[in-house]
Amino acid sequence: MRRIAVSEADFDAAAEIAALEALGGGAVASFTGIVRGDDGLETFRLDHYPAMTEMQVGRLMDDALARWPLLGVVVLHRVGVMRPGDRIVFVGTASSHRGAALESCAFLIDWLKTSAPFWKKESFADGSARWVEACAADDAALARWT
Amino acid sequence: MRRIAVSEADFDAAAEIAALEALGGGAVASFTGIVRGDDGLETFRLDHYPAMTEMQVGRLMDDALARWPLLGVVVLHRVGVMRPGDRIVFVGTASSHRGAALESCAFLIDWLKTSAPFWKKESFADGSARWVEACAADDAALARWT
Amino acid sequence: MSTLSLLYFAWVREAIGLDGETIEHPGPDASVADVVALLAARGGGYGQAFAEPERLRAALDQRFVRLSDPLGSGRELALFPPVTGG
Amino acid sequence: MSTLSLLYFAWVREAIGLDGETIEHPGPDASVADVVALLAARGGGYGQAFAEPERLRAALDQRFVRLSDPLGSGRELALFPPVTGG
Repeated sequence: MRRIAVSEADFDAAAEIAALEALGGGAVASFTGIVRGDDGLETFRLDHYPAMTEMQVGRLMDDALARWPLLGVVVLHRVGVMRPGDRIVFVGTASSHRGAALESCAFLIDWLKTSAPFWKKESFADGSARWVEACAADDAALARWT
Repeated sequence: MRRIAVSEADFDAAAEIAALEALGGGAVASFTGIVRGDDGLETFRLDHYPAMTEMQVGRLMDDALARWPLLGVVVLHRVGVMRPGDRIVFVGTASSHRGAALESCAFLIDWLKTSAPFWKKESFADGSARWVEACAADDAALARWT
Repeated sequence: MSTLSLLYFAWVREAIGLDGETIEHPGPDASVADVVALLAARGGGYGQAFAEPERLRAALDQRFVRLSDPLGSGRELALFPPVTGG
Repeated sequence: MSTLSLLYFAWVREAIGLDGETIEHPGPDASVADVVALLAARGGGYGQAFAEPERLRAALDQRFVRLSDPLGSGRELALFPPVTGG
């Protein structure tokens, strides 16, 4: 099971986890990212490079499948306009080994959160808006995997 | 949010994840363990030391809360008789930091899978039954956290 | 006279045929291994369960201890095989 | 005559007011930075978007590249700020 979706639509994390559980591996890890409402954030827009995202996530999944004994891997990402409390990203993995499930899940989300071709624009209650700057802490998280 | 349950009853992982998502942290990690049907396993009994499990898991959650900035942590564990495909354990964590959510989830499941006072007895289709022996690989997983 | 609660798990429980029992407390300086030896001396299922102390693990008042540790003021001693986790 | 598709994202897109456009291919030996300089020279929104090349990142045929890398046989060049992830 290998599934990628990048879409403006919300997703059902519970259904994805149930599908991963049904693969018989014994270990399912997941990560869900939700839009935070820090500093009076009202809406949030994710600009992205669709063809590159799907190609790069596909290649990353191949890396994960080569590196860990996985039975299933799912990456879902929303784009477009979101609000605090909305789910934005889901990564789920299934394996016979809990370490493989947990590590591959962390690997995929670290890449998505740091290197996926996404750009965030935040709009606040006071009417201001700004493009989010890249974060050095994220590069450190990614360095773990190389 | 801090929740421990050790019970013979099944649990609803989706409801637990939804509750963790609602905490506003932005990052929710989870791990679900399912009974595998390897080698013709028919049923599986988990013997346990109830008072010790709850006390130790509680202490472990305190460790996790001291070590990572967590908004919520949930540990659910089934005991008694289970069959292949049944959920056996759930760990879920919520944080404002994805690394904290992922690492604390791995920390809790590693402890549960290696050091919780549980003993497994497997019964096979051919009528045989055996107590599972402790596994050295698990000790290596736990050594990461010390 | 103070007492010590004993709890048995997994194949230790099966060999003895009891979940647990209460015995006279052997004193704070007695070790877990001393209790194991005392139980092994009863023979039968006890002899079988406690014949090889190196196959046993213990918890005193719900914390893992070594077999060489003294009972101290402990009131609940659990004896079991190495845990296999959840 | 071969062409090069350009794609713009985030504030680069906003400054220029276009999602992308097609230009004449400047040749395989031209670097990404050469294209940036060529676009900056147009002035206006382009001048603003491309004034500080160190604030820009690029992908050639959907793979991240450095600004000093040559275009080679690349057909799609995306120019954007450092990615902020999902």
